[in-house]
Amino acid sequence: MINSDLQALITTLEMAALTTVILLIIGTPLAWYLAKMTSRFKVIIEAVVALPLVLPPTVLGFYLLIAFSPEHLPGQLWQQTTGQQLAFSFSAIVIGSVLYSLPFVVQPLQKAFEQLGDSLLEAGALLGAGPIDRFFSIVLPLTKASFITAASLGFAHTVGEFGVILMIGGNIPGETRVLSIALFDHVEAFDYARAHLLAISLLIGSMVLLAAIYWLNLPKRPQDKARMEQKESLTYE
Amino acid sequence: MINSDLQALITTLEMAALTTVILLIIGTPLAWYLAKMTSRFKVIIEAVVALPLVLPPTVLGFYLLIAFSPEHLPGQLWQQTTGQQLAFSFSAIVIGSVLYSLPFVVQPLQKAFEQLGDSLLEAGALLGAGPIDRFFSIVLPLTKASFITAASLGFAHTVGEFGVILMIGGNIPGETRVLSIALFDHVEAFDYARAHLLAISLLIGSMVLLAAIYWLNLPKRPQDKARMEQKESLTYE
Amino acid sequence: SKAQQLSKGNSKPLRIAVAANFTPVLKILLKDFSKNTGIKTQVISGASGAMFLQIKHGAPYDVFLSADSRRPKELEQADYILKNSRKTYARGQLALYSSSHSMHASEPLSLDLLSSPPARFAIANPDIAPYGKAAKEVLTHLGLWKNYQSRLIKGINIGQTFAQIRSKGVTLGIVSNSQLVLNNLPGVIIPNNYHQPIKQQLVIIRASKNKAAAKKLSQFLLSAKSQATIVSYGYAQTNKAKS
Amino acid sequence: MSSTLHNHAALSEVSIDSPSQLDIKINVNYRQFTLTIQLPIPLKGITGIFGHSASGKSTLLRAIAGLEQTLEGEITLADKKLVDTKQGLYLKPEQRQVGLVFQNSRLFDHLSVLANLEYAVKRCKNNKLSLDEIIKLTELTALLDHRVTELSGGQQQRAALARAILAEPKLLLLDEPLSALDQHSKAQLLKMMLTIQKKLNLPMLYVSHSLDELQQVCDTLIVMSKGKVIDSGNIHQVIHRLNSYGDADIMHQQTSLSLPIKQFDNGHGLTTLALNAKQDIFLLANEDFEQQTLLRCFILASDISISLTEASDSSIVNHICGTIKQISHQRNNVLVTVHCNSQDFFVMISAFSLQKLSLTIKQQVYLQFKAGAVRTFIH
Amino acid sequence: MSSTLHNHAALSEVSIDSPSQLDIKINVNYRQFTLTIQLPIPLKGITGIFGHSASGKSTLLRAIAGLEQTLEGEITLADKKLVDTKQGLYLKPEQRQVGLVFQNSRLFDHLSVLANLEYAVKRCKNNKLSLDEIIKLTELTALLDHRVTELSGGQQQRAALARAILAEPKLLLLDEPLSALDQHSKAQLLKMMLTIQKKLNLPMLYVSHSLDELQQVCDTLIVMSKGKVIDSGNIHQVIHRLNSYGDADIMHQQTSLSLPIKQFDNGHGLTTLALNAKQDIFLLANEDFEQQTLLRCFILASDISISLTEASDSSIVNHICGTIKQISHQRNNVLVTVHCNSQDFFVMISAFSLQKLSLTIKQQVYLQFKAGAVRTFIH
Ligand SMILES: Nc1ncnc2c1ncn2[C@@H]1O[C@H](COP(=O)(O)OP(=O)(O)OP(=O)(O)O)[C@@H](O)[C@H]1O
Ligand SMILES: Nc1ncnc2c1ncn2[C@@H]1O[C@H](COP(=O)(O)OP(=O)(O)OP(=O)(O)O)[C@@H](O)[C@H]1O
Ligand SMILES: [Mg+2]
Ligand SMILES: [Mg+2]
Repeated sequence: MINSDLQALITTLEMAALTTVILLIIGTPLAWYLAKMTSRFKVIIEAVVALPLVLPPTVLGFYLLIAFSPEHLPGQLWQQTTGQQLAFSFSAIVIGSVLYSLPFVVQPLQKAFEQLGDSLLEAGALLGAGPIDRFFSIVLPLTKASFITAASLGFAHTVGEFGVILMIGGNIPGETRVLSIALFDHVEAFDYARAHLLAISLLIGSMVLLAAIYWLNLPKRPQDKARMEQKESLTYE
Repeated sequence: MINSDLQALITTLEMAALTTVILLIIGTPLAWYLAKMTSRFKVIIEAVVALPLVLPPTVLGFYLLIAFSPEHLPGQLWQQTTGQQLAFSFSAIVIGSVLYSLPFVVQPLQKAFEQLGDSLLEAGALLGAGPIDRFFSIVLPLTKASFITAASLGFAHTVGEFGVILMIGGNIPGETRVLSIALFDHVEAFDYARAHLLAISLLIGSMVLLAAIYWLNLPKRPQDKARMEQKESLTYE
Repeated sequence: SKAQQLSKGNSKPLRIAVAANFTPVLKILLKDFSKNTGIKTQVISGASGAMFLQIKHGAPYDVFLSADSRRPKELEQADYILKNSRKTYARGQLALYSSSHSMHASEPLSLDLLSSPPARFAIANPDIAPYGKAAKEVLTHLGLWKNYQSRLIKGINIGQTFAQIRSKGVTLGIVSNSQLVLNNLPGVIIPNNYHQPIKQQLVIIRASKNKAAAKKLSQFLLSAKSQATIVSYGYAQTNKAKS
Repeated sequence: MSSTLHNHAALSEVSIDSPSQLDIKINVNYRQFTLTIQLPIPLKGITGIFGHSASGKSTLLRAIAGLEQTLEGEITLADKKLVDTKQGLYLKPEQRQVGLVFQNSRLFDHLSVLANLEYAVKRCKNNKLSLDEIIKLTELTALLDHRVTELSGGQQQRAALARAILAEPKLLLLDEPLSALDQHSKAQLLKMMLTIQKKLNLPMLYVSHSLDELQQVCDTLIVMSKGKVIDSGNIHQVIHRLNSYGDADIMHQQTSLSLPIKQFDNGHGLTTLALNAKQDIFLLANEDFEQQTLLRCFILASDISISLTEASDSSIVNHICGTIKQISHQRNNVLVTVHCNSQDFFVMISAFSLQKLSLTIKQQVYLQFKAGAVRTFIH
Repeated sequence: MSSTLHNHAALSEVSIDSPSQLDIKINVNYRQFTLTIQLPIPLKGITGIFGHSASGKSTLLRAIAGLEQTLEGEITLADKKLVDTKQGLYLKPEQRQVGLVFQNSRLFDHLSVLANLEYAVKRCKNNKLSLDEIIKLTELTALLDHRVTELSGGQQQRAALARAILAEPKLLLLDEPLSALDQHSKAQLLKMMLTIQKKLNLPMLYVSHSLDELQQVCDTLIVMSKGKVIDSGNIHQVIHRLNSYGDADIMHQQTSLSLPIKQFDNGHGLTTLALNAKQDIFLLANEDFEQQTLLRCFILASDISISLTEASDSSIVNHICGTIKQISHQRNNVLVTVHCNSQDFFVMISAFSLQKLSLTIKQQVYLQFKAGAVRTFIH
């Protein structure tokens, strides 16, 4: 039994990690594009990206399930390409999570890019740095904190996701049964002791993980700290 | 029948609006504090704020339900103060939503505040602006986009919220029955026609709302636009 | 004072918490009930498990129609219900449902299909849903459980299982017969003796301020006419014997 | 205007122990730099701060403004304690009524030029200045609805200066506020600063790398080096002491003077200044002089030549008689200090000329310099 | 070094139609400002850009660098088209190999000083310069591991300059790169820029408000006003034309010269420059002159006096004979142009002296100026 929770944990971590990586890969250029574009389509794209927020996850899951089934185009294409059924597979819950968590990654990054301003990018370009180079040497370090926020929001939201994954994943142990579902099952099955235990482990685990992430993001050099403390006393009452 | 969906819509809007207002009121100082503090407790507070992300909503709802019931301290205090039971009330779903959506408001604001830098705040202080004044005259306009992001993430996430509200609200029409639950009910009741209709209305409504919000946030003056287009062509490939 | 209670009941509708799978049938029945008694009702549909928890934490429901008998029993033991109010109002009937099988297919759908297990097979979660538990018993009875165990798509409740099959993400599974009847879909009824009966029980909540109306509803649902309606919507015959 | 200048010159001489002063006793420590200042600064007129790059000028201003929280010590502004770290007193910048024009202008990006100025006006308590007038003086009229990111470097500095002045602080700190401006705009704005200084009786601390600028507007000069004050006091005296440091790299050696105007126009387009009872100095008349009684001017040491007799057929109009007080060799140059009644003049000649004229101490000589060599930068 | 100066001076004279030039034909339109430039700029040595604040200097540099996308027209850099809006050609800034030192330094906040410099080195293709050497020349050694926010204004400018040079572009644009520096650092860095200019054969466009600076390092000067080029060409010629605009506000009128060194030390600490076959000019010797054959210097018009006879008992060492070519009145001043063989000298005297000496055109006079009046700012 405890074994099955462990399996769910592993599935969860795999799913969340993969989802986060995909989210960053997709979300970064999307956020950049949204931050820099000014056409009137911008608002429409922004709204579409934000949509998963508004739909209840089970409903989103229902529509995704329809789309993923072999009867419909996305599911069909997947099956033709990979030879595997998409619905109720590990891939399905990853894709579902990506769609569901996309706004959590795109929006913080977009705002960070918007706030960044041009002057340092111009300076970089004049030192011969092309757009990709500028991204990694200037944008990324300057918006590191927002990337960490985006990644941790995306990761955490995926770990906590339940409705979508349950609908399109089908609770298959070792493949699509994740921690949040296991936890729900324990509660529903009156197994409160295990539910509490799992919830507390999840809480502590996540806290440690989040704290570690945020700690990594703290300034490191002592004088940085001194400066930040200065800052604080000026700007915070 | 359609009437009941309308009622759910009204409840949803009331809840989401109230929640968003409360989130901004609580979230702004919290985000400011987190952005400016450097003590090692920072990471712990950050992790606590981020926790609602990690717990599956139904599980969070389960624990909130226990806390809000008249048998436990928070519920007891509430009942003593207001004379009303907390669990299954409109107040309960607002409180639940606030807790659940807090990270979506705090994190974007915090990053925006961190990226803001000190130099303009120093300039403001030397023109005689106190901390509150500086906040409204400098910080707020410069981070307006992030406030809009925070508010729309908070609002949308509250509209889409399901698990927590279902658990602590109890799906009582006119009081705690919100759109997401109504939609779920339609799916559960095999009333797919109505589910689709409601989902599509929700989608279109949210898109219009989100688009309106983002549109408000676009630069207005023509020369701003010109500058931004310039920007784009430099920085975006 | 009874009249007073009644009139009070009229101003505040009777709140009925009902397991989602029974909601459509209940709504049909309630039309008659309200016409006959003038009692206004409010239907709150949801998962039995969640409602059970909510009742334990003070949910303002008057009647609870569970999808199982276990939760009503627990509520009874914990003294949350009106004494002797626990009644079986319906018995679940399982059916094999295939969403890929056309209604006009030459070969009719039959339980024989089960002997060659498909890659994926949907049932409700046996650990938490009564229909799931019964579905597991059916497979065990047929000696197929071991074969199926690794192929199962487990829904959170029978509603989700039905949705999963209907969306054709998975094409075969065991659902509630009433779902097929309500949606006018073909399926194969699974004999009731393949599993323990799925007793769906109702209870009247002790904290209810509307007990008189609640009792009336209980009586109404257990009446022969209502029971016949329930059966016509795909539930099994109730033995005259009480739970 | 003349009276202002007069007052300042007069007051700055006695202000060292007047009560209205800025008292600084502070320490600021950075990794590789320590600022240690113990100095009373008179709150009269404009006080210049001069020094090499990285000598700590900006750090000093930031400390006074309340932006250096790491400092230790005391700062008292006109009897009001701003900081006393021993007693745990630390006034916030917004409570100090100290204005600061930063080295980089720090305008608010999100506001137009006008809104930037109004930001200051709204938070100003007395409003003695008229917004329109300052806008006109800083030549910002055409730019009011521009975003600040659209301004040229010089325009940004003018807007920042206008904004700081409009806040009407009790003390205005200026960190190279005119570095991005051309000669002409610089002169205009310095004039404006003098007018406003007088109008509001607003003391200013003015950091600049240009001694010319400082000489023209400051009453007191503070010279900093490596985080310390190495000289301070009356501007003319400090400049004359700087002459002898022999470091021609940091400044042009010069004679710095404030002299009463005796006659605005001698009929030949020259203004006459009274050097002393017997001797006059002539310079090119400028209509701005008309309203003044005292003129601040300087004569570069390299602009003065020494002659043993009084030449008559040259275009040179100033011929002053004096005795050599000191001769100091600096590379191939010689700095000769010539005493004319009570005033020292500094003359830079080549070692070659020294030899040729065989000048010695106590010898009587004629100083010659052109009317154009008596420089005023702003009037 | 001497040969550099010599070459530049020589080449800049003929470079107008040499193929290696920067060809600019552009229009940039803002709401209240239009930049219209049609100009070939020789890619030799350092070209100065001089003009009032807001005359469009920064806009021109930004256009060349590729940061003004709203521009129309063509820019060709040494036969390579950078922009041709008619043909839809627009090279990105990073493809132009053009460096720019911004008016505000724009260092990368997230990197240390060293990492800022390395940023440029990593992206540089030829690496002819040694990082260590540039660090030493810009005196950044002690600051390498500082964050750029900890630097003083002058330190930031030095770091920005070092970074831009280390990128070794094909053309370096400098927008008031030394405005926050003191006299001494300024001279040091200008010297460095000349050395590097020669070493890399790297042409530079140099924007400054200080004509002194420009006179010392530029071969060609461009004068801008209100978005247009109002004069351009050989630096000495442009400066002499500027003298006659009569706008003493923008500059000190002066005679600008590049003269061969005849004798480094005449035995009396004076260096002799050959003005022409018959006449010499003396100035104070400086050890830096020793390595040079040609010296760039200027003499302020106010530093020269006119005498009808050659004085002998004065400390003044330069006495040049010439004839008056032009007399122009400017307020109470008179600008007298005196022709001495092939060289014009500009002399500012008072109207009073003009009258007293009753000077007329074609009259023969003696110009007198001190050795110290022959100014070199960097050597
Ligand atoms: N926050 C800081 N941390 C470390 N060192 C600092 C910090 N701020 C300033 N310094 C150092 O203190 C010294 C003085 O700096 P300051 O800015 O006061 O110089 P400045 O006199 O204004 O020079 P400039 O004329 O170049 O602006 C410099 O060496 C600088 O590197
Ligand atoms: N993006 C812009 N939008 C509108 N006007 C602009 C913009 N950029 C510059 N200008 C205007 O163009 C003119 C020239 O600006 P520019 O920065 O080129 O001047 P400059 O010669 O560099 O001046 P300074 O010496 O003060 O830096 C100014 O009047 C400025 O307000
Ligand atoms: Mg400074
Ligand atoms: Mg400029």
